[in-house]
Formats: sequence, structure tokens, C-alpha cells
Amino acid sequence: MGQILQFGINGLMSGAIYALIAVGIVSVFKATKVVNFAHGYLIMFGAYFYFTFAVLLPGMSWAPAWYVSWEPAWLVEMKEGLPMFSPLGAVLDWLTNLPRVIIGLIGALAANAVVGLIIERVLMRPLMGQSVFAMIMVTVGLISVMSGGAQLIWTADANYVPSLAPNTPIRFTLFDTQIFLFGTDLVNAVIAVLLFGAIVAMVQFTKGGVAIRATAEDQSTAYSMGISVPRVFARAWVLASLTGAIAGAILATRNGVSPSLGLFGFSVLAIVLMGGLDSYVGVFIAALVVGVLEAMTQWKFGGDWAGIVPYVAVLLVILVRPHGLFGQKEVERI
Amino acid sequence: MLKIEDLHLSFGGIKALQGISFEAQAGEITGVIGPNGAGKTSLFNAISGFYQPDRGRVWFDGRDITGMAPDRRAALGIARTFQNIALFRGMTVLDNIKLGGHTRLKTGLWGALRYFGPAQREELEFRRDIEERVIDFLEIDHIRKVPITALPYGLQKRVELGRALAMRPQVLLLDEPVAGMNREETADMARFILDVQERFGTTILLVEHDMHMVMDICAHIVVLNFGQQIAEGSPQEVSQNPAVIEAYLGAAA
Amino acid sequence: KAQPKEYVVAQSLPMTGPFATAGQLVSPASKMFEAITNAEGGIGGVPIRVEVEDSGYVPQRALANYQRALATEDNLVMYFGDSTGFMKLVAPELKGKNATLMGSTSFATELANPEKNPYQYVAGPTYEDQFDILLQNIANEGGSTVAFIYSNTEFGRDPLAHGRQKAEELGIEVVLEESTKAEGADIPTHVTKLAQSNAEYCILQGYVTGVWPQLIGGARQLGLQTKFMGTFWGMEKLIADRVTAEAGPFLEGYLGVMPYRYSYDQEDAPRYRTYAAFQKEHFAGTPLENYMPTWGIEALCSMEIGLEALRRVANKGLELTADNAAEELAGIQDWDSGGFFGPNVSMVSNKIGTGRVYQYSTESGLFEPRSDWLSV
Amino acid sequence: MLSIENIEVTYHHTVQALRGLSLEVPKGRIVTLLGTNGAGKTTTLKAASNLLRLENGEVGEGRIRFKGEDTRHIAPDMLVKKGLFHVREGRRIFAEMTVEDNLIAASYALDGRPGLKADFDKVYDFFPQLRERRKQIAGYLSGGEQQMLAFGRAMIAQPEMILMDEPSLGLAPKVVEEIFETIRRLNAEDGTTMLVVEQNAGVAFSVADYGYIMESGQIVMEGDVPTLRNDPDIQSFYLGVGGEGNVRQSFRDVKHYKRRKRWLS
Amino acid sequence: MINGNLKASYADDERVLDNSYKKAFVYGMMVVLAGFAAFANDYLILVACQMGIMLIAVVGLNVVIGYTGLMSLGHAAFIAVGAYGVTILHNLGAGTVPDAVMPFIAVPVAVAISALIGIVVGLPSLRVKGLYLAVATLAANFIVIFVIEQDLFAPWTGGMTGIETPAPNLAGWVLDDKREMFVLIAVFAFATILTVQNLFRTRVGRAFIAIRDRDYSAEILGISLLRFKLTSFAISAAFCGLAGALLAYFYASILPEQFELALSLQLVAALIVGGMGRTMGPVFGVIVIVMVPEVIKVVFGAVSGGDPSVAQLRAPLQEMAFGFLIIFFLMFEPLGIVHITDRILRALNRWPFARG
Ligand SMILES: Nc1ncnc2c1ncn2[C@@H]1O[C@H](COP(=O)(O)OP(=O)(O)OP(=O)(O)O)[C@@H](O)[C@H]1O
Ligand SMILES: Nc1ncnc2c1ncn2[C@@H]1O[C@H](COP(=O)(O)OP(=O)(O)OP(=O)(O)O)[C@@H](O)[C@H]1O
Ligand SMILES: [Mg+2]
Ligand SMILES: [Mg+2]
Repeated sequence: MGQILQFGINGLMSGAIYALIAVGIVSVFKATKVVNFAHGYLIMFGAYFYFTFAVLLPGMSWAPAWYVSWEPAWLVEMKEGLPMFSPLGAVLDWLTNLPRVIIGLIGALAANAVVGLIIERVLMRPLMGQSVFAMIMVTVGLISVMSGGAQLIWTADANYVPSLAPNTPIRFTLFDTQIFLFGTDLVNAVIAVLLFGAIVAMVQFTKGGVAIRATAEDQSTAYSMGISVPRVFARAWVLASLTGAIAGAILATRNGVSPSLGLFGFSVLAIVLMGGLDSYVGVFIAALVVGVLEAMTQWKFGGDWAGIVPYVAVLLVILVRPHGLFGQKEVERI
Repeated sequence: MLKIEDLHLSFGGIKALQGISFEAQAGEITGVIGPNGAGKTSLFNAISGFYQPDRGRVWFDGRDITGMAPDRRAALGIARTFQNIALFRGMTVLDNIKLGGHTRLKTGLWGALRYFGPAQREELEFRRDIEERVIDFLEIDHIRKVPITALPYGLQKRVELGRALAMRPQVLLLDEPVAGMNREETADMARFILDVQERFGTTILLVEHDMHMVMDICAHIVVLNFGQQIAEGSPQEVSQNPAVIEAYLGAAA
Repeated sequence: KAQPKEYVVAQSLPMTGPFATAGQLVSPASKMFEAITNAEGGIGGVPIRVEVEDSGYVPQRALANYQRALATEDNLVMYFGDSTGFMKLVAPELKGKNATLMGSTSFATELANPEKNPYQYVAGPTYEDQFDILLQNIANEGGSTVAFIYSNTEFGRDPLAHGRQKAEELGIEVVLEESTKAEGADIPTHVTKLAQSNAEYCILQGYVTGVWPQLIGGARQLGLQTKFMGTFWGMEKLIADRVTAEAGPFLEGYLGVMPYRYSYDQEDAPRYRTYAAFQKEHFAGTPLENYMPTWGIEALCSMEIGLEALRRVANKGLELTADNAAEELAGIQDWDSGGFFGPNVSMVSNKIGTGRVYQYSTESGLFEPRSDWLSV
Repeated sequence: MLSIENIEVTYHHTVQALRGLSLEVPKGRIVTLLGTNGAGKTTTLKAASNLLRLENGEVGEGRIRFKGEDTRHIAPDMLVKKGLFHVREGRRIFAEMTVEDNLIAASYALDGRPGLKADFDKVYDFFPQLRERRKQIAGYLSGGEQQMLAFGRAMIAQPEMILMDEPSLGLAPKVVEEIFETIRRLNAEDGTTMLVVEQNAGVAFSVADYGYIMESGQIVMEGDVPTLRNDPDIQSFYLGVGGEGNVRQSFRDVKHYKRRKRWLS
Repeated sequence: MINGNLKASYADDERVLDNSYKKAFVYGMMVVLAGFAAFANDYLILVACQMGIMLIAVVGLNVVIGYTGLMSLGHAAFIAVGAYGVTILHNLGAGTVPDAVMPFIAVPVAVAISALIGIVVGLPSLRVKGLYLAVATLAANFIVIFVIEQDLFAPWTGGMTGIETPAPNLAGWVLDDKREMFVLIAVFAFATILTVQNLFRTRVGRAFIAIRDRDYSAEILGISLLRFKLTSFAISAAFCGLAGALLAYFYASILPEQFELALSLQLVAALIVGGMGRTMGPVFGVIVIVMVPEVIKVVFGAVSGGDPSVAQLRAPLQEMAFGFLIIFFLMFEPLGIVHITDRILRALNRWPFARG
């Protein structure tokens, strides 16, 4: 029982992050009918940007001291004589890293937004009003471009980044089994859920929603209704890259930074379709479900099995409900 | 030939059809008119098997086809054109018309993969047939190899008719064949429809909002309103009928 | 018959892809090997040329590289492959004129199998041997429980079955066998399972740059006392240093088996001194100036062994065919490796079953010997 | 209000659809544009509302002015906000959205124009069927209902000028009259300027002040409505009267081999 | 309209090589290939073989994506099935069945199995459209690879460590040499193209296209969606299976990771670049997709002169080039290379009467 709880919680925590990744895919789809196969790679870029601003730049010789680390006297003396890896130590280490973490996040958000805008402006907008299929396949092409680009810029080795929150372990006993949790994972999950909620609120409950759906369905007619289609496009992509940046930073703290982060995109794609491409609610549920299923499989069968959980899940769901758990109607045929 | 018996059809709350019954006489043109949203297209969809009626039957020369799948009905010889053109835009005129003959051809997968031999013979035979019976007949020989997208609306409508004819239909359902055509083009289309009836003795069901045309070429007219059948009879009778004038024709008639 | 004007030694290295770091540090080492070898008279007076091709750590690409080399180079005498996957992919191709003496970065057990294919060899102990050494070490230290955490790849799985049974022999209980994704694994879950198993020792297998540091970091933060151990690919100082720099001193006390001396351990290693001199001169300003990573050492060792075999063929005045080379290779006995290995070593069924346990210290940033040279 | 000065339009850099077409729509008037299929009527309207680019068509020569302003570099949505609304050919409703949302979408045209608020009831009063189906997915509406919705969107936008592409397409005769009645009313009451493309010349003439006839990308005839009405060609080809003694000839009597008159050639 | 090919009979009009240029091209190709097989150096043969195998697969993919309009991102799975199919059959049959006849049994069976699995994977296509199908197939790809890698089946599939593959022995003719394989592959490639070409001259092929353009009105014409969607999937899976079988014969051993998403994407890319729904599309596409990296390799070798620090930039650049290729065509020549050649052909046709 306690075990189930343990892995259930782990699952929910990674599920929350899936949801955060998924929100980017859904937003772009809702606005443009384009499923962004390269979203995982947008996230990878986010991760690398975080790495750049939180590790590479502070590592530079010219980096100012306050940027590299924050060590006021009181902090230093508190650290004195603490055993290695003590809970308090974790908090203090985090405080020391705080400047890098903050600048890292800001930098990642900004840089990724730019990337998103470039993609929209250079690749999506010229195809606007024409073939959706083309736009989608362009994102498929982006996969290679971005993963190649990342290797060109940052090389392919794995790197490590400071965590967003103090990584104090949380330990408690439930149904007389020890439950272990990581502070940062909890915080990450909370961040993810909050962001998700905020975005859904923004898109769902404003008049903007209509404009977005109109644009998605028929761009030229939306235009002739006085809806600024390019703006809708741009916003969707920026939104995707911003959430992508955060998600990237989080994944980076969990698994380190490497081009393989891009692969997350595919399993999340499966999750998104499982939930129903255009339904935030459905996707959120799907994300959590898959997260938990994965953790459970992990627990019972081990890592290799966990890998295909999303794919099996999506196949089963689609066979029963062709448009996902909560998906609407027909999707654009490609 | 085609007998509709107490047909009921509804979508959620909306009652599209409520007890439609009439019979289309073999070799005649039967008009179906009515205000927008009266249920004309729905009726066609029910006949061609797209919607399953909640109640009522559809008889095709003495045979109950109510439960039958659309493709089976097509095979029996029920062809139709659509209110908003449904041609295969990726193909040439010729291929579109060839598609009409799908159910008449026998070639199976293996034959098709081989092609040379029976498949080829059949194809050429079929080609000759549609050339003479459809393409020349509709005067579209000059656009045979033209892709649909490059054709103006009027011609597309004609090609759609051609595709239906390629099925050698016994019953032909035409949903607003002259919508969006000017007087001249309408006249041509009317001519073709009459020729089809005269030359192949096809039973035709015609939905159209152009009253001049309907009144001129239909032998018999059924009037729907909000899914109900409010009148039936010869053009004269119908056009005199106050209910019809009130619901549909307006001052124009 | 006429002497060729040069012999070609071709390599596939992961210049890009997940192990780019390794490939990019090894390829200069290969150039060094070329220079030094030729300075010492090449093979029977004929100079060698080392050709490096990028594989991106994709077996098929490496295979294509090999086939291109075969098709374009007429005097290809030795090949160095960069993954177990490639070695297995290519193995069946090594017949007749397509055969070439072939070393690699891999310690896969299957490769040490002269009957099945005499041309491929392992320049050290196989992963199974390395596991033996580690488990032996655990037993010596009086450990009683161990966990195996391995990446879900053939690299990760290679020694498991064997390790299981060895542990049993030594009376060590395997309390957890956990497979993870090779990259981007779900760290919290794995660490949790490790914590719940509360193993004294944990052997990590099948990782190079990723995952294992996070696992150890996670465990430390949970305050686990588990001692972590790695095999060859988990023993690189550069990685350990980077982890320490970027994420903290998690790796303090990390143990592992390493077949060779580290490049900074040069007293009894004349060969290392030769290299060091060359590096000082030619690689000034690069990471290679004062240090040769374990990957480079491994590649060098592998090529030195191949070279030894080829020279023996040449000295007999025979043609440098793959078959002659393979025969001489199998015959290498009580060989003085010039310091790669402590003692003199022998090729036993195309591998060298010798190695040593080292421990990492975050202060010194060095892997320091924790055991004597063990042979299995 | 809207003036088009001999524009050339080509699609995909190959198909030339308009060859030096010019027309003028004065403020507060209703002008109709007639022509056979493929003549280029729709293209003309798309050019005016700057939607061509989305179909890979472009205006080469010539100039288009709306309220004196060259429209070439005004984005379509801005044009709408400036008061030029285009009712597209073939309905083009948002099939996956509800009827109501379709109307809301149209209200974007109001943004930035002062003192106007969307008035949905006006539309619903006009087309009661739409009120019944306000929450229904628009794609399921009947052809005619969709046409009504398309027209309703124009009413919501309350533009200064409407480009209307075949408003009577697929509508019941009664509704056609009503629609043209509103066109007249919108023009009389709100002073909305109109450019109406129609196939049904009869009704078009009943509301228009002035008319243009086009053939293969060019204006071949123009004049105020009474003159056009009495033109024999117009009568036979667009009004279908003519032949012996100005009675409408029955479709049954039409023959294939009747020579097709063309203005050009 | 004046043009170079006016037809005397419907039979002529139905011809595929309906003008002298096409004829010249096709017969020319045959000659070139024959010469190539005889004289090209080993490495070129190697590349050509890979092209041929990929070509067969892409032709198959074209049936589903290009002609039937069903998106698939998982066709590598069928190649895997074909490859593992023959290998396993060979291993099972070893001893009982004489080697000389083995291929004649193994290949058809493996192809049939691929077709069957194709039908299974195609099943969602009846209810699911577009993206959902794309991701369903993508998922199928992951799952097939996963199954192959499972220890449970390792005794047959060799699991993650891959498995050795047999060299085909066609009634005594053992093709253990790449050059011989090339002949075999080339023959099959021609055959597949011809077959597909024929398919689309008949009602079956037209039915596919109808389904692509708008399936509901296809149904009205009496085309059974169930039957033809599955047929389409079966055919294309079968061709990919065949490609897989040849691949197994070509390489001395195979690894699961050869058949992962990357390969599926390559197939799709080749199709996009070459031109979807067109006979020659796959041909041009494959040539480009395979050649571009090779060219980059050569060029790069020239400029970098083996300097490792530069050489390490090559692979990423190749990868990016691959992506840019897809994007470029989607944006500037969505109809693919065939569209370019069409224009040239048209010009040639009219010449000297008019300009194309
Ligand atoms: N699939 C559907 N789902 C929901 N309602 C539908 C559906 N199809 C038709 N309807 C409704 O049924 C009614 C009849 O529609 P139908 O298309 O038959 O009208 P119609 O007579 O063809 O009108 P028109 O002359 O404008 O084409 C309409 O009110 C329409 O809203
Ligand atoms: N998107 C397009 N791409 C290519 N050619 C086009 C396109 N749209 C229209 N055309 C061509 O331009 C010409 C004019 O078309 P347009 O639709 O403007 O005519 P129209 O007068 O509106 O005809 P209709 O009465 O059928 O609406 C036609 O020959 C048509 O083939
Ligand atoms: Mg209708
Ligand atoms: Mg038009």
C-alpha cells in the first residue's frame, strides 16, 4: 500500500511535468491546427539555454562574482561544519546558486521565446492559409534541424545544472513504509500545475479563445473577420516556447542536459493525443495517468517497460475513442 | 421506382424529417423543394444511406434498402451529386468520371497489381464506354485531362453529373445542380438533365431553389417544410398552393 | 611480393552524438599513435596512416565507414570500432577478403570469442570480468548486499546474468536489479527503489556520461550510505571532475574497476612517459596536454596490442593478412605492455583479464588505487 | 469609397485571372458585378479585401483604394477594422464552432471602431432559424442556414462597406427576397455601401443603382441599372427573357446548339 | 492546345510512358544501371544497394501516404518485420528446408506477415484520421521495436544485441557478394515501381485516391472504406516487408535500432522531397536523401582535410541539411522534385511549338 502511494506520488510529479510540456503542443494546435512534432526539441533548447545562462556564462572568466555565486558572510558561517548532504546544506547550496538559477530561468525564457518567434515567422507564416499538412511536416523537418543545431552549438555531452529549488529530501512513514520525496521534484510539480492552470484560464475564458479557434479552422476567413491571424500564430508559438523553456529547465535539473531531451516530445505527443489534441482537461488527465502508469510499471517491471507505456496507452485509447479521451470532432486530415 | 415511406430523422433535438412519404415514378423527374433547413439534403442522405432514419423505410424498385450501407446502395444504382461540389480535387476530370464506374468494374487486387491481361482489357472497355456515354454526351471532351481545381464552378457541376452518370444509375439524386449559375449556364444544365431523362430513362430526384427551372422540368413536386411534407403534386398545383407560397415561394410566384 | 608504401589503420569514433567528448579526445590520441609508431619504424619499416571517421555512435554508420574503408583502402591492416553494436553488426561480415584485425571501445563479453570470430579482440577484461573484480572487492571488504542498476541496453545488460551468479558464489545478496533508460531516466523512482532496498553497495553498468551521476547525487541527497561502483566507462576523471564542478561533491568515495593505469601514474609506465612527452609537445593548451583520458588509454592500448600482433607477423616476413594477424594476436603471452597494465599480461581467448579497483576523491580530483592488480 | 484602377491578378504566378479591371463604388451606393463563371468576380473581391495573398495570388499592375487609401500594404484584418467587410463566396463559416461563436468572431471587426457594439438579436430576429440553433455546431447547418449565418456575420460587423459574393447562393426564393430587402435596408438606414456579386441578375438589379458586367477578367459593359435592364444581351443571357416578345422562355425549349454569344472574340 | 503527344486510340492514351522523353528516360535508366552493376566500385555499389532497398520501402509508403492520404510515421516497423521475418524463418527452416529453396519460402511468408501486421496497424485508420493515425503508427513503431528487443523473444530475434542474417541462395546461386545483391535489389525495385504504377491505372488505385481526396463522397460512389483503407495499408506494409527482407539479405546482421523512428522519418522525408502520390516521386526522393549526406561527407572531407576539430561539425551539419531539405521542399516546391521534372517535360513536349 505504502509502495503504491510512493510510486503514485512519483508518477503524479512526473505527470505534472508531462502536462506542462503538453500544454505547449495543445496551444499551438488549438491556434494553428499544427501538431508540433518538434516540441520536444524546443524544450531541449530551453534546457540548453538554462544551462548556458546558469552554468556556461557564470563559468566564463569575465563573469561577475555576484552572478557566479551568492555567499554573504552569514551564509558562509552557517555552512561551516555542516555534514555533507544535510537537508539544511541543500537549502544553503541552493541559496548560493540562486543568482545563477534566476538569471538562468530568465535567459532561458527570453532566448526560447526568440526561437519560437523565429520558427513562427520564418517557417509557419509563409505557409499560413495554405496547407496544414505542410506546416506539420515542417515541424518534422525541424526535429533534425534543431537536434543537429544543438549539437553544433553545445556539443552532445551531458551536462548538469543547478536545481530550481532546494533539493531537501522529504521522508515520512505511511502504512509503515518509508516514503521518500525530493524537494525540487515537489516544487517542480507545483510550478508545472500552476502554469498549466494559468494558461488554460487565459485561453479558455477570454474572448481570445474564439479568435484562436477561428484562426485554427480557416485562416483566410478569420482574417476577413478582422482577426489578426499572424498575432494569434505568434502568440501560440511564444506560449509554447515559454512553457517549453520552463519544462526544459526542470527536465535539465532532473536528468541533466543532453540532445536526448528532445525525445520527451514524442511520448508527450502520445499523451496529448490520448487526452484529445484540443482538450486541455483531457491532456492534463492523460498526463497524470501516464505519469502514474509509468511509475508503476517502473516499479513492477523496470525502466525498459516504462518506456513504451505512453504508446501502448495512446493506442488503446484511440482504438476505443478515436479522438482521445476528451478530443473534439474531426481533426484536420493530413 | 424509389419509394419513401414515413421517413423520420432527427439529430439530437432537431427533427430534420418527420414522416415523409412519396414515390418517385420510374423515368420521371421528381422535384423536392422547401425552405432552407427543411430537410431536403437530409432526405437525400437518408436515401443514399448516409444517415440512418429513426423510423420509416426506403424502397428501391420493390426492395427494402433501409439498412443498407452507402456503397452497397451505390452498387444497386443510386447515384447523387452534392449540394456543395464533392469532386476529387486531386484528379483530372477523366479520373473523376472513371471513379463513377467503380462498382461496375470487377478487377480485384491481384488483377490490379498485374494490370496486363484482364484488368487492362476491362479498363479500355470501360474507357470507351464512358467516353461515348458520358464525356461526349456532356460536351466535356475538351477538358478530359484538366485537373478539377482549374475548372470554373459551372463546369465542375457538370463533371459531377458526369461522374454520377458513369455509375449507370437507375436513380439519380441531384442536390441543387444549378445553384450559383447564371441564367445561361442554368439553361445548359437543365438541358442536360432533360437529356439524361429522355436518353437513359433515369429516374431523377431534383432539389433546387431555382423555381423557374423546377417548375419547367419537373413532372411531379414534393414540398417539405421543417421536415414535414406540406404539399405534393404537379408544378401547377404546387405553385398555386397557398401553404407553399406562404412557407417558401413568397411573392415571387 | 612488393612492400606497400604504407599500411592503413582506420577508426570509427563517436566524434558526435552522445559520446562525442570521448571521440574528440581519442582522435588526437590516434594521431599521436600514428606519429610515435612511425617514429619507431612503423610495421616492419612500412609507415602506417591512421584514418578517423565519425560514427556518431550509430552502429550502421560505423559499419558504412568500415565498408567504405574496405572499398577504398587497399592496405587496411587494422580497424578500431567504437561500439559493441558495431562490433556485433560487423562480425559476420569479417570473412575472407573482408576480414580485418579489429579492436574496439567495447568490453562486451561476446567479443572475446576466438572460435566464433578470431579477428576481434578486447583490450582488457570483459564487463563480466570487471563485475567479478568488483564483487570480489566487495567480498573482501566484507560487504553482504549489492544492487545492480543498469541501463536498458545490451551494454548495460551484458554482465548481469554472470554477476548474479558470481555474487551468489561469493555469498553476496543481490537486493535490487533495476534497469533504467540509457538517457533521461526517471531518477527519483530509481533512487527511491535503491533507498528501499538499502543495499550496502551498488554497481552501475551501462552508462558513460549521463544518469549515473544523477543517481549518485540523488542517493546522497536522500542521505543513503550506499557505496557506488562503476565499470570502465564510468571511471573517467574528466566526467567525475565535471560532475563535481557542476553539481557538487557527490562522487566522493566512488569506486570502480579500471583495467589500466591512469595516465598520471607514470613511474612504472615507460609507454605513458613517451605519450606524456608527445602530448606536452603537440597538445599544449588542450585538455590532453597533461592528461590522457581513460578512453584514449583504452584506444591506445587496443591499438598497441594490434600493432604488436602485426609486427610479429611482419617479423616473420609473412603478409599482413587478417588471418596471420589473428594467429599472432592469440599467441601474445606474458607481454610487457609498457605500463598499461601492472603485470605482464597474456591474450586469453582474445581478452586480457586484468584490472584494478580505484576510488575517486573530490579533493584531489584523482582516481586512486584501492586494490592491487587483480586477474580473473 | 472603393476604387479599383485597372488591376492585373495572377495566381501561382501563372494563371492570370484579371486583366486590367477597373471599377468604382461610390459612397452610399449599391453596385452589382455580374459575369459568367470563372469571369473573375470573386477574384476581384478578394483583391479588394487583400485576401489574395493567402491563395498565392497577387495583384501585379494597378491600384486599389479604399476611402482614398491605397490598400496594397494594409493587412486584411486592418482593412476590416477600417470598415471593409467581405462576405466570402461559398459561405466559409467556421464549421467546428457554434453559430453564436461564428457571430462573436465577426465582432472582432468592431475592435478599434468607436461607438459600435455587436447586436446579435438583430441577426436572430432576422433569421429565426439561427436563434434556434445558436448553440449548434455550425457545420451541421443546412446549406441555406449557413448562407444566412454568413450574412449575419456581416450584420454584426456593421461595416461601412460590404463586398457580397453571391449572397443568394442556395437560398429559398423567399429568403432571397428578404436578404435583398435587408441589403436595401442596410444601405438606406445605415448608409452601408455595397458591392454585390450575383448570378441572379433579376434580384441584383432590383436593389442596385449601377452595374458592371465582366468576362474573362475584364469589364465588358457597365451602366446604371435601367440601361442594363433594357440591353438585349443582358436580357437573353442574364434575365432569360427575350426571344419572341419578351416572355421568359421555358427551360424545356432551350436547345444545345443555341450559339453562345461572347462579347469578346 | 498544341502539344507533342496527340493520341490515336484510347489504348495509347492510357499508356504510362505516353511520350518519347519518358520512354527514353526509363530505358536509359535500365542501361545505366546495367553498366553501373558491371563497373561501379564497391563503395558506390554499397550506396546504390542502400538506395534500392530504401526505394522499395518508400514506394510502399507512397501507396499509403501519397495515394490514400493516410499519414504514417511508423513504416520502419514493417521493414523490421520483413527483415526479422526472413531471418527467423531461415533459422527455423535451417536443416529441414534446403537452402536453395529457402528464400522462395521465407521472403513470401515474411512479406505476407508484414502485410498482416500492416492491416492490424491500419485498423485505427478506419476510425482515426490524420494526426491521430500518424501518432498511432508512430506508437506502433516503438512497440514493434520494443517487442523485438524483449528478452522473451530474444531466442528468435536476438534481442537488443541483434542477430546474424543469412545470405540468400537462389536455387544454387549464392548472393554473398554485394554486387550480386545489387542486381537482385535493382530487379525488385523496378518490379515494385511497375506494380504500383499499374495499380493506379485500375479501379483499385483510383479508389485509394478517392479516399485520399474526400472519403465520404468516395463511399457514395460505392467504395468500401474498410476494404480499401486496409488494402492500402496491406500493400504498403508488404512492400516495406520486401525491403526489409532484402535488407536482411544485404547486411550480414541486423540490430533493432536500425528500424527506429529515424528510419520512418527518412522514408517520409524521401517521399516529401521526391513528390507524394507520384510514381517517380520516391525515386528522386531516395536519390536525394541518400546522396546529400554522402556529398556533404565528400565536400567536408575536402575542406576539413581530416582535421578532427572541424570533422566533428560534419554530422550535425548533415543532420541539419536533412531537416532543411524537407523544409525547403515543403515551402518552395510542395509537390516535390517530380513537379520540377514535370515542368521540364512539359516544356520539352511543346517545344518547338510553344514555351513550357
Ligand atoms: N448532421 C447533422 N447534425 C445536426 N443537424 C443537422 C445535421 N444535418 C442536418 N441537420 C439539420 O437538419 C435540418 C435539415 O437540413 P438539410 O440540410 O436537410 O436542409 P435542406 O433542406 O437541405 O436546406 P438547404 O435548402 O438550405 O440545403 C437543418 O436544420 C440542419 O440544421
Ligand atoms: N485559388 C486559385 N488558384 C488558381 N486559380 C484560381 C484560383 N481562384 C480562381 N482561380 C481562377 O481564376 C479565374 C476566376 O475565378 P473566380 O472565382 O474569380 O471567378 P468567378 O467569377 O468568381 O466565378 P464563379 O461565378 O464560379 O464564382 C478562374 O479561371 C479560376 O480558375
Ligand atoms: Mg440542402
Ligand atoms: Mg465566385
